[in-house]
Amino acid sequence: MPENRDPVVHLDRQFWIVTAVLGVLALISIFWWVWAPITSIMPEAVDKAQQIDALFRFLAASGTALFIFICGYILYFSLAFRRHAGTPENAVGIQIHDNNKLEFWWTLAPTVFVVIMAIFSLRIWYGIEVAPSNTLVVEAIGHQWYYTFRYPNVNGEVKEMHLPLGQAVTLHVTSSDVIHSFWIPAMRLKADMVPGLINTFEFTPTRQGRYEIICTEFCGLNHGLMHSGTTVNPAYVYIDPPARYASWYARTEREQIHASNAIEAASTSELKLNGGEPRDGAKLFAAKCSACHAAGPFDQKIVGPGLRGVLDDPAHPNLVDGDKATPENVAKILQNGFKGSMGQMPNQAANGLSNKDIVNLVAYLKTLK
Amino acid sequence: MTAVAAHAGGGLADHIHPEPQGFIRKYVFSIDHKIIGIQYMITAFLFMILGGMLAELIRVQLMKASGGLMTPETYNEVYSVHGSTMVWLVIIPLLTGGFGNLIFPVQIGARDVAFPWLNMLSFWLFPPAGLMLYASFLMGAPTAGWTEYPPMSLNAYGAHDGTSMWAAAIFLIGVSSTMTGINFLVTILKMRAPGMTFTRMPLFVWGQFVTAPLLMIATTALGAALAALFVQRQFGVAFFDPTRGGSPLLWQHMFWFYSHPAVYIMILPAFGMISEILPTFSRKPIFGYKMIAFSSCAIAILGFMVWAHHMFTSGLAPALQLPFMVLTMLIAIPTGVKIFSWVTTLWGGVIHMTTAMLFAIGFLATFTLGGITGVFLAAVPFDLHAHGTYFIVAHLHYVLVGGSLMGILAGLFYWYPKMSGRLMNEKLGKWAFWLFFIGFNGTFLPMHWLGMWGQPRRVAVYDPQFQAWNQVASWFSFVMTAALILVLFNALWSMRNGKRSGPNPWNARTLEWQIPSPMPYYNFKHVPSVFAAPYDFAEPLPYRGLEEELT
Amino acid sequence: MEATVAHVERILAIVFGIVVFFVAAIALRNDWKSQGIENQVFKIMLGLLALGAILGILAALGVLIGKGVA
Amino acid sequence: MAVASVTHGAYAGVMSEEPDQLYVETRELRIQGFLLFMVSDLVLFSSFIFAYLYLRNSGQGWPAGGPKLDIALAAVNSIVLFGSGATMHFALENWKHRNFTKFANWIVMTIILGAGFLSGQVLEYIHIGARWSSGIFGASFYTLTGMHGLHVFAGIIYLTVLLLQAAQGKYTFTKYTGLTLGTLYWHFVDVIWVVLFSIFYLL
Repeated sequence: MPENRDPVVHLDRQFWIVTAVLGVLALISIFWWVWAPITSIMPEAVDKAQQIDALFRFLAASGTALFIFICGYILYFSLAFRRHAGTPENAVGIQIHDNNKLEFWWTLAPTVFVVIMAIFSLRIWYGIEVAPSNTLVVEAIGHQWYYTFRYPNVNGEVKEMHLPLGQAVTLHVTSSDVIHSFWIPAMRLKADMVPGLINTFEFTPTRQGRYEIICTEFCGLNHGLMHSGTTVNPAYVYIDPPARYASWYARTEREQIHASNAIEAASTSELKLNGGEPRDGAKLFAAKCSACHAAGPFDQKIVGPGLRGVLDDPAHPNLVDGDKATPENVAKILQNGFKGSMGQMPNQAANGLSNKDIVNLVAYLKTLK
Repeated sequence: MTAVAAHAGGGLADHIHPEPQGFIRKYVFSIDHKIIGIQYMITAFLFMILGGMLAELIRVQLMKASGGLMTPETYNEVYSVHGSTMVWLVIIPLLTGGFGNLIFPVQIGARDVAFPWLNMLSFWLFPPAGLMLYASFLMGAPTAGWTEYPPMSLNAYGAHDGTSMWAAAIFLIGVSSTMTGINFLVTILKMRAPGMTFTRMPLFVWGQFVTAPLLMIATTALGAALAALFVQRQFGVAFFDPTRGGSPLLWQHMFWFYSHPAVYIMILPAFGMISEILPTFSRKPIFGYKMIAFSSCAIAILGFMVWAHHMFTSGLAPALQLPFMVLTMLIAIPTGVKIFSWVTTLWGGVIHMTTAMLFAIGFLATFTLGGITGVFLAAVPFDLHAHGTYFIVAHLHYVLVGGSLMGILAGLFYWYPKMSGRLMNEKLGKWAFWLFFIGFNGTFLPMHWLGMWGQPRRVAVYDPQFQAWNQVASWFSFVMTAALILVLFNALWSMRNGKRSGPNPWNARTLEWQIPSPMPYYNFKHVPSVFAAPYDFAEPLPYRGLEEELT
Repeated sequence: MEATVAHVERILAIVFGIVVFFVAAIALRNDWKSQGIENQVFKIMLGLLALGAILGILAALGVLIGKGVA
Repeated sequence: MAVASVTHGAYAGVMSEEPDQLYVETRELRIQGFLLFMVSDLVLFSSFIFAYLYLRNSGQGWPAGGPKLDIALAAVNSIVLFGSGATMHFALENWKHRNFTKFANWIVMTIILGAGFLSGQVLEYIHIGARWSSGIFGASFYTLTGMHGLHVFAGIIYLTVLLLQAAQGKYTFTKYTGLTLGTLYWHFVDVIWVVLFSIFYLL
């Protein structure tokens, strides 16, 4: 059949000249990408950013070189083999069908490229996913439409993210409502904040400064403002020298403890739990608690357990702190918050609850059966 | 010559349902694959006008960093319906229902598809579904993008009632696609003319052949996801609601298990079109026929195994990210082989620079760029940076507009005579091509760096530092729109005023060009026998039994 | 009372399960050489039917029971 | 062959005792199309099965101590449905052996067993006492078994229609594609239940 009758073809000088020109252009583009001033537009704030940029340079250089060759040949062939005015209507091109050698090479070439790229990507990916020990663990929580953060030994959620230069950080991200995303372009890293799920990545800050955090997963009306433009609190991460970080951390820890001390004082004054209004409690629950607790059975865990029957559940006679599930003990947890191996819950101040609110909430929880 | 198949009697392809009489049965509820194909095209182009208007609303809104044209709420509705329209009501119907129906049965020498009545039903599910999608504006259109990720697509988190309508509309489209897939697959498997072996099928038929199983399998999975979303919204069935134990990630798995193959549903038929147009206008056999055909199969199979690469940042288990990354990169190999083969097809040809050929060549350039950025995104570390930004918007428009839509426009100019018996105006066509090419690249090229620098997608307002490049994109998008208006005007105008084409204006060799234009109801008086692939331009035609077709 | 209903159910399931298994197995053997795509599918389905009967019997015997199924 | 001579007939087979060429080929198309329909239906079930396994293993909100399923009832009910597959097999075999009476008896038996299975499912639903909207167990269990129940219900109607058509002489002993498709469908419904039974009761 026709395959066997393919004419033997020779590439002319013009073809090789064009190839040489394209090769030079491709080389220039490769050199450009190797030395492109990426960091002058977007600083690299963490160690992983340098590695990801290296991968990007590799991808961009090879991609551009490939693109130059393909488009160059398309352009050259289109012009060189264009039908001229004098060509007869029934003229045909060179009747070749295939060339096993050529096809073998151009299947092998992308295969090799893919293998190299896969190995390159895997190495960097491994560094991002696998955290070393001894890291500072920070938790970021997405809300509509701002971020809050939790630090070890700091009560409640803080509104700014500070990281010490040179200290390895493990970042846990999650959400209290819809899916958000946590992207710091200067870090080249991103993870979606999914309600009911904790995503993790690891990095070490290498450059001091203030960097923008951007949400890239559609999260509602003000999604477009969920970066430094947010109306609630501008989303920045501050990478500080260790000393400045330490003083910020100490100050924050103190302030948050003050807040909980105030509650401690309040809780000494016994709450009178009777006379609570379950309907007000239900509204409060929807506004303040439902991000982490369902009104459903215990197993409906969001962040904490479902609270239906919290005061009357034979399967769980004790509360998380080991006390008996009485209204008084529930009120105590609402006042003081909870911190333990299972997780933590903010205290009265962090949740913005008055004593009256707590009474109403307990009254509401009693009705959940 | 010895290769004519043994069952040369013609078999099933000999039989045809009687030609219906009367306007309604002939042009409205027709069971003729050609009429149905044209119905699909007209409907889809109408929806393209609507979707295009929404696109321009988006670009006008983004002229200013502070927005201003629309409230964020309206803006979210607009881009969600724009995406849904373009994917489900324009590109997929045009490529499968439209060009697929119109051309491939003739190319395999059949007189109709296997189940003509089912074909009619497939089409008639499509306009109602489209109208339902637009009717959702009346009750508050969906706002969470064409992907409608829960929890944003649940009313408790701010979604509109119309989201259920959206789910129902897309479900209907899905049923229609599934039926089309079954129909096409059986047709290609069972109704080829005698001698039309798999390696003699035109490459457009190959495109449809590998797309049909994708339509059939993937779309059903989408149906399941949409049904689950619908009952979650309407009856509180806790599939996706995280507060009740459901999983938002489950939706992403179910959705992308469809929507990644859907990407190939949207590009494989376009690959087929390009593989017809390039050899015809180069007067040269397609280079590496078998590699092009088999690489389509490879892409289709791999396409089912890579869906989670849309979820690298969503919280996919690390052990799963690795295989998905590597499998995704593997797709670069068959795709690369195709592109190399197409470029080599140009070499040594006698190239007729018609408008169809210009669009095909433009396709090569822009699709290559879209493909390359696709490989970038397969690398997880790069995806961690680019995911959810305008880089994605750029990438997906490069493959869907620079790929699929360019292919569609090439096909429109190429096969227009087979619908109308007339040629589209070449001069207008070339103007349209250059405006489109410039407008398209001007619109979407800047989005690559906008995304890299930090502009997230699906935002109604953005950081003012990006305003200049957004304005560039918007201005060029007007050019692109003008080009598309020019194409549609050309198609309308040429229906009456175009030059008469005769049966084979391009000197092409596949079967549809050997019968009159427009194609007669029965396609072939005699079902021909086939004894070679259709691309040997120096040889006589490889068919027997066509002598009476043009008399 | 509850227990006796369950006992009857189990015994019925085992007895008829054996019948169904043998019917499916014999039908499969008789059809083994039949040609045509639909018959190939029938064979697969008869095989699965026999498998289903075995599963039903095992469940009734209490050999195979899922987590938390009473 | 001239156009005029091929434009009669459509795809309906001409009634005669021996199958002609057109019938044989149309039959192949219909069977292949139907098998592909079954494949896509299988994908539909598979998607929900995936959803069920995913939700069950994602570890949130699955009922502690498992759902209250009645395995004895389910076992006997499954055997009823599998038995209907066997009776349907006999029905088609008897048609092939040109015995209409036996065919009709077996198909009626199949319909009765199918209805029996549905009643058993109703009992199971009452026994479980959960609701479609109560948690992810309700979502996956009722969606999957409900979908399957609808398939069984549709199958009962399908078989009834086939029986009536056969009684009216729509099928001959040499041309009975419709009956073959009906049998395929019924077996498909059975086989799906093998899977559903395993994943809900045995896993």
